[in-house]
Amino acid sequence: MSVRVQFEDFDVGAEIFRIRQSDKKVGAVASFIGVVRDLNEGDEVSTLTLEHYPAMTEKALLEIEAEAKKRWDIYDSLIVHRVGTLKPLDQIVLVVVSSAHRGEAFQACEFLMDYLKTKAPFWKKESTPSGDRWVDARSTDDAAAERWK
Amino acid sequence: MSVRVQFEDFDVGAEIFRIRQSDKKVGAVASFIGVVRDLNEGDEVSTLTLEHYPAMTEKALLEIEAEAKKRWDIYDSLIVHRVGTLKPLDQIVLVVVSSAHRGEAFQACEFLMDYLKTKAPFWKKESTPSGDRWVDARSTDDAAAERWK
Amino acid sequence: MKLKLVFLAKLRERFGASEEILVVDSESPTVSDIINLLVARGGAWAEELSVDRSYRIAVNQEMGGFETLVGDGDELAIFPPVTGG
Amino acid sequence: MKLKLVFLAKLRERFGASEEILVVDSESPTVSDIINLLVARGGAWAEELSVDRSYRIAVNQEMGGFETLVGDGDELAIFPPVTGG
Repeated sequence: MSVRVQFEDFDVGAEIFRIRQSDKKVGAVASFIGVVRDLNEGDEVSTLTLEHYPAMTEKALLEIEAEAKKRWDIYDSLIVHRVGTLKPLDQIVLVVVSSAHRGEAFQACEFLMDYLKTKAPFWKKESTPSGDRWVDARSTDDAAAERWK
Repeated sequence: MSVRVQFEDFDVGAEIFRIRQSDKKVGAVASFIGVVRDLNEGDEVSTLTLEHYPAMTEKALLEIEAEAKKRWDIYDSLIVHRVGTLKPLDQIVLVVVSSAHRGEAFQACEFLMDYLKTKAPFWKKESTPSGDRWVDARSTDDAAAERWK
Repeated sequence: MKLKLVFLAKLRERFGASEEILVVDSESPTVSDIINLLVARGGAWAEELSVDRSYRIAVNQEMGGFETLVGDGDELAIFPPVTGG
Repeated sequence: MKLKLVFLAKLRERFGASEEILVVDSESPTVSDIINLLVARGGAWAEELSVDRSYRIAVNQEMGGFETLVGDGDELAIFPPVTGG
């Protein structure tokens, strides 16, 4: 179980390799990468800036991981989240989960993303041709997180 | 949409990179890796040998991908499956799916794995201290595939 | 007419062959007719292809059932439930 | 008693500050009491922290509600609904 918040990009292959090789009981590794899209709500996005609440972020992410570990029989998990200014096609977030079987790995991975989207203190601001704007929280994200209650 | 069947190992980072970079509309990339476990049904596994039905394999995998594309709004997908003799911790299969949003990517990725597990012509034989044995199909895999009907 | 039979995985081992060319008298047999011809050989054939065994059929690389018709030059594959992934 | 207030994202911009030290008379105020003090400043404060706005509270880096008690030296963060990931 580990989390990282960083400005730098991350190496998906290396991160997944570490989780996969960590235990000979691992039979399944599910992962997710969030990517900056060039279009949001119909407007072209040139850059996306991620701000967070440094004192709270790692704590919040570790709590989300602990909750996943309690709910599913998973071996390891990793959350890497970037902050700072990104552009379309850049990686924003990586979540990796290992388990013996795929069902648990898939569920825990999706749970981690749904909870991260509603409970981890990150905020996005995007630059568009009509100016900068803070991204609004999406009700679909709340609904996705509600499923796990 | 592409599939590969190969003896060689695959580079997860490079494969995911290609899918992620293929389209500026991509906001979500879900992936899954199946790994050889050192233990199955309580017995130590020293090697796992994968056989397939070459004339049918790619066709079956492409059909599964086409079905996923029909059901979800996904941009691209990739299935890489290894054959030959593998050992614990080796990678067996990789499935990658890109989409605008994570829900579709997760669902399509899990669907691809569930269908692959019950419809693609691969068979596993494992070497254990008490001899070689063909792996039996699991009823949990049938149940997982049934969910998508 | 002639059929190409393909046996895979455990069935390949049990039958001691990965392929065979089968010459059939009937003009348009079903998969079921072909299975019956094989079962009549006895031994591993009768055992592995008995009605209480679960095995799968593909005709020309498409999953098929007992009622699927086969024709001259077709490829009929018989194999255990799949276990890849 | 003294509280450290932290403002993030849009609220940081609207209030023109990322942090402030707030001195409060009350001994054990609730989050609600502190919010009322801020709303009383008017302007962006009254606007952004009005009851019909959705914002979130964390006390000492744990999500809290209006009834959460705050004490001397606590860190009270106020921010919009999160949008990471």
